[in-house]
Amino acid sequence: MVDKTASLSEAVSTHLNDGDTVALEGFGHLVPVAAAHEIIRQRFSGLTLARMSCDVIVDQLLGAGCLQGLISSFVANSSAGSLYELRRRVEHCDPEPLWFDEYSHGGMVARYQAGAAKLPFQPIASYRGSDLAKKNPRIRTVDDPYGGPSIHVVPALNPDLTIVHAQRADSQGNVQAWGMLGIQTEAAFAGRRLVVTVEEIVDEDIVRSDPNRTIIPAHIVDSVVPVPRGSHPHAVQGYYDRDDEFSRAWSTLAREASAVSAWLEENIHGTADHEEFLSRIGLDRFDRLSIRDTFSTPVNYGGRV
Amino acid sequence: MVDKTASLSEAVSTHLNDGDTVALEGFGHLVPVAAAHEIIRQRFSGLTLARMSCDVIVDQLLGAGCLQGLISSFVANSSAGSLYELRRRVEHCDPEPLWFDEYSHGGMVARYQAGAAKLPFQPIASYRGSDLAKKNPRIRTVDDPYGGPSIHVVPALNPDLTIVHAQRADSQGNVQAWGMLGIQTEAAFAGRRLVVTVEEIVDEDIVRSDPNRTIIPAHIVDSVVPVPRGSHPHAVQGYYDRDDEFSRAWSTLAREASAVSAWLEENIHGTADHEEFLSRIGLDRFDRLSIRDTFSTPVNYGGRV
Amino acid sequence: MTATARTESTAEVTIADAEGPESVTSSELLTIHSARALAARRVVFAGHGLPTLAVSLAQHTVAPEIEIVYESGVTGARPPALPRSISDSILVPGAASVMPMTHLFAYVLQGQRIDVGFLGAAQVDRYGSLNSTLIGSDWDHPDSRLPGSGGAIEVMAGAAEVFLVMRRHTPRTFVETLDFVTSPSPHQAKSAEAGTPPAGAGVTHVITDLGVMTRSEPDEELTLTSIHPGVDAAEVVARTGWDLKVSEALTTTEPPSREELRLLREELDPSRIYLR
Amino acid sequence: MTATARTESTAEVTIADAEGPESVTSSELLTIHSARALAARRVVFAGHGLPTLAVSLAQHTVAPEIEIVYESGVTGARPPALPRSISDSILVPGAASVMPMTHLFAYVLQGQRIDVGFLGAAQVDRYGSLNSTLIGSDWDHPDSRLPGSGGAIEVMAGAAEVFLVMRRHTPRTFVETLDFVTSPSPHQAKSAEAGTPPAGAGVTHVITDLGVMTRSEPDEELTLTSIHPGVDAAEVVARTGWDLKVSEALTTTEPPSREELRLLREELDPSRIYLR
Repeated sequence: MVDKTASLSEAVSTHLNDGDTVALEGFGHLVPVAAAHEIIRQRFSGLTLARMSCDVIVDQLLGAGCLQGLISSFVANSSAGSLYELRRRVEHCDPEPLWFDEYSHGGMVARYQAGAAKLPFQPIASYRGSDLAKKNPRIRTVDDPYGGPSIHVVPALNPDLTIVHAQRADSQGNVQAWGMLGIQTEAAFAGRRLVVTVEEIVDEDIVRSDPNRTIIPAHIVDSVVPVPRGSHPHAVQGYYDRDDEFSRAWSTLAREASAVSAWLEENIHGTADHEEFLSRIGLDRFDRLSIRDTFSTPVNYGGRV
Repeated sequence: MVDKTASLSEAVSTHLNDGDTVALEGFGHLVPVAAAHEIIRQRFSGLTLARMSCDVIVDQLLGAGCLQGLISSFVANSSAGSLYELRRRVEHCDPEPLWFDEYSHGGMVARYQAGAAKLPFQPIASYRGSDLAKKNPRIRTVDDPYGGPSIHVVPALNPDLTIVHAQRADSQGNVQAWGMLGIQTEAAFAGRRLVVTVEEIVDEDIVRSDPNRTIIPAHIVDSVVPVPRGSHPHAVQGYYDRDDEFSRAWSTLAREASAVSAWLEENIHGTADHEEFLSRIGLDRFDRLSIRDTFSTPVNYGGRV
Repeated sequence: MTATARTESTAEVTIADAEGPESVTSSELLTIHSARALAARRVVFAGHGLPTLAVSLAQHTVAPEIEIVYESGVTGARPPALPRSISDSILVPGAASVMPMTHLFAYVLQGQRIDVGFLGAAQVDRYGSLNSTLIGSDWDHPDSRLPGSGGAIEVMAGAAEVFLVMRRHTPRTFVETLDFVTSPSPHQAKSAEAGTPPAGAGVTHVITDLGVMTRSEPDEELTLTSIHPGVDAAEVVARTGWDLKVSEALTTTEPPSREELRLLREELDPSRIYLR
Repeated sequence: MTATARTESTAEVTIADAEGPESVTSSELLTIHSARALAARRVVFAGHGLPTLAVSLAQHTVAPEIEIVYESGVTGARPPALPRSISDSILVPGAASVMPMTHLFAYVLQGQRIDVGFLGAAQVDRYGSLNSTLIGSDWDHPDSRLPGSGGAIEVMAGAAEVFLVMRRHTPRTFVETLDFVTSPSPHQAKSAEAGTPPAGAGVTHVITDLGVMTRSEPDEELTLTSIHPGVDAAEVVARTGWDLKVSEALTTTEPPSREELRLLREELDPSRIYLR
């Protein structure tokens, strides 16, 4: 048994390099926010971020100067409003241009699937007539050798590093998650390296009591990092609720580039780690985000008599 | 809420037609054996069976004259020996030729994926140099528009009817399963029609206490059929163990075509339904196959306060 | 006819019966007409906002057997309160299933398992192509960068039909030429050089604050088929950026019923999260 | 050299030490040498039968950190008794994960996540191409129909290397030309007209009842590198259907240790399910 637990600071410094493509996935739930903050804290630069559905961390990584590129299919702050740092980069190249490799959600899903499966590309049926296919030269077509119409394809996405967040893992890196699972498993398999942050490291007996709940098997994990409340302001099913107030406040704050810089200076560079960050933004907010318990009915895995 | 429960006899007679392609999936676990027997009982003919990993039911369907074709990637009786009815058909066209559309497991998985996704084909990286690609004209290649080598593709598989077996479902057809899940979800989505047999219909509250356990959502299910012990001689995790004695005995019996006919006459045509079939082969065998309980640790789905 | 900028107004719908007059907001009107259009539909892909509310109302009225699929993979959700977005974790406890995103996009949407998909957009053209990507003429430096496709392209291509809900019917949103074709109509797809034709009919219903437009054949234009009470067809035409066809059988929409309003206001969205 | 039918014999290995002589069966020998070859390997795809046992033995000896992946999608299994097949439900309780088959074939095998894949075959050629499909010259009407590929083609193409275990080393199984190339060697794949080159090195170890053959480069032939005690290299050559290369540094395999035998016989397979 290999113990793969590491601190967040170690995991990020060991597995990320300037200029890498890094995937941070999680669809409004189980988002590796603490990991994004650690990337900012360690002042990485020249990164290309892959993230289907953008949110506050994209604005924050942009504001901190970490990103030269973005691979995405949705660039708003969910229902909370705009991502103004992102809009400044895209609309006005302010402070510098952003390389934006754009797809639809279906296209991003297909890219991760191809990446996980080490295929050069994945076919997708939905792009005929869309300007997205016209704008993005990486969306191509192949002929159907069975005589049907040609079909679009998107290229495999193989991030240098994938980081995802989950409810729990054992110390070997068997990762379990429930609720909305997004594209995490595919992003994990597509990554050349893989770091998983979790709400808690649990005894392997808990994981092994329900092996179908494992979304990522240990043998593809490089580091597993306990980061309680690592997804805030996004929810973690069964742990804490979403903090819409925080997300909405970001869309107000980020209208001014200077406010973004000041926020990052105070809350990220001005804190040693995620725990200190949480104290800085106020632990009392988690009282509002607490949830009531609703447990699943156990299933019987049986055993040979 | 639509109640989709039906009897096995109704479900098979309603959704299957002579000449159809029917997928019966389940990889040594959760196999729709009772459904296969009902197909024999209702004397369907001209069917093409899609089944990755063959077993006794393939020999039985062949012996009963139901099949003109087979789409598969493994044609032995697991660890129990040969499938002699199948070998007679393939080696000696006895009693008549069998159209055999052969792939590897990876190829079958890719065919079901393409079928479920309504893609014309799915790329697969493993066929270069294999005589399987030479023998099967439906395994083709496409050029890589990103400049890499060409890549093999297999065509979508869209059975007219898919039948799978699972532990439980609610009466609307939300299907839950655990243990080894094979290609059931993809086969279900690939099918034009879908029948699911289950060990038990449970209250929807049980299903809804653990929505991540649902492998097939109700909206794609046509009929859900309670068939306790419907997978025998294959195991159902948490319900009963595999009956290796039965499977081994089949490989001995099936050496003689006449023995196969006699067995089918007595045990399938000679019984009204699966319950009577089970009594005929001896309910006491299930004592040997009983399992001890091992329950999963419940997870917390939470809830907004 | 050229689109002219006009002061925006919306239908002013009032129902008057024995209980006395009751005015209806534009959001309520849109939701109620979206719900009514769902009669006889079964599997619906609900984007966030009004569509979520419309589907709930339909479940209580015209389509009790309707099944909702969310972009986050959740089916059969029964949230105790309205979800704040399609990825709100409140959708999960008590739901019938949570599918991985691969299944949602490949098997459900591309797999043609959706009867009706709801979409919104910044711009729509006469054949029902939608723009949710950008405003401006320079794609690389747009005047205004919008959220982008999300799953809209897949909903448009895979759903049997698409309902479009537009809160404001204006010449800036109902345009002759889109600044960017995010989700193409079947007509637009036909004229493209390559790729798989869409499986569905595209946008068949557009529900706005002024009325309802419909179309069904691939090359058919959106036609104004009904207007809300108090709206003038000429006003709808004037507030459309192309020469909008008006049906010869133009009708006026049936005002909301007391029961529809009660359900919306008292049971489905009492805190008026979506009914803003 | 022409393959000649000969009476089959196997190595007769006896260990003799202070505890006195102890004879070792062919199955035990194959399992022990398969386990030894796993030193420094980490992720192993175990077919059913001897490989399962070999991996368990390796876990107890040369490779404590080894992780086993089964074709049924199970990883990290800790079955209380030996599984009767790769889809035995006894593998599941207490396992670390059960992956859907799509993940196993697309992401794990094709995804190049396996260090060593174990395979068996009916025939092998000098470059390590394998036949598990049929015996005979007419593909459509074979003399003997075998199980077929199963996942063997994907293991061969995707695993970094493949270990082949053959219980009987004979000229009918080690052949000049396969009746059917089920799982192609890298050499065979290179000569094909189209498709993706395999990711791995193909068969690097062949462990038989007579000895061990190895190869590493794509165009390298299998070379006899060690023979079991009591086996003559000439006998191995005679029982190989092609002109088998013999390493100049040919060694004799180290006999099983008392501890390896004890583990196999007393802890891992006391009912001799696989050690038949």
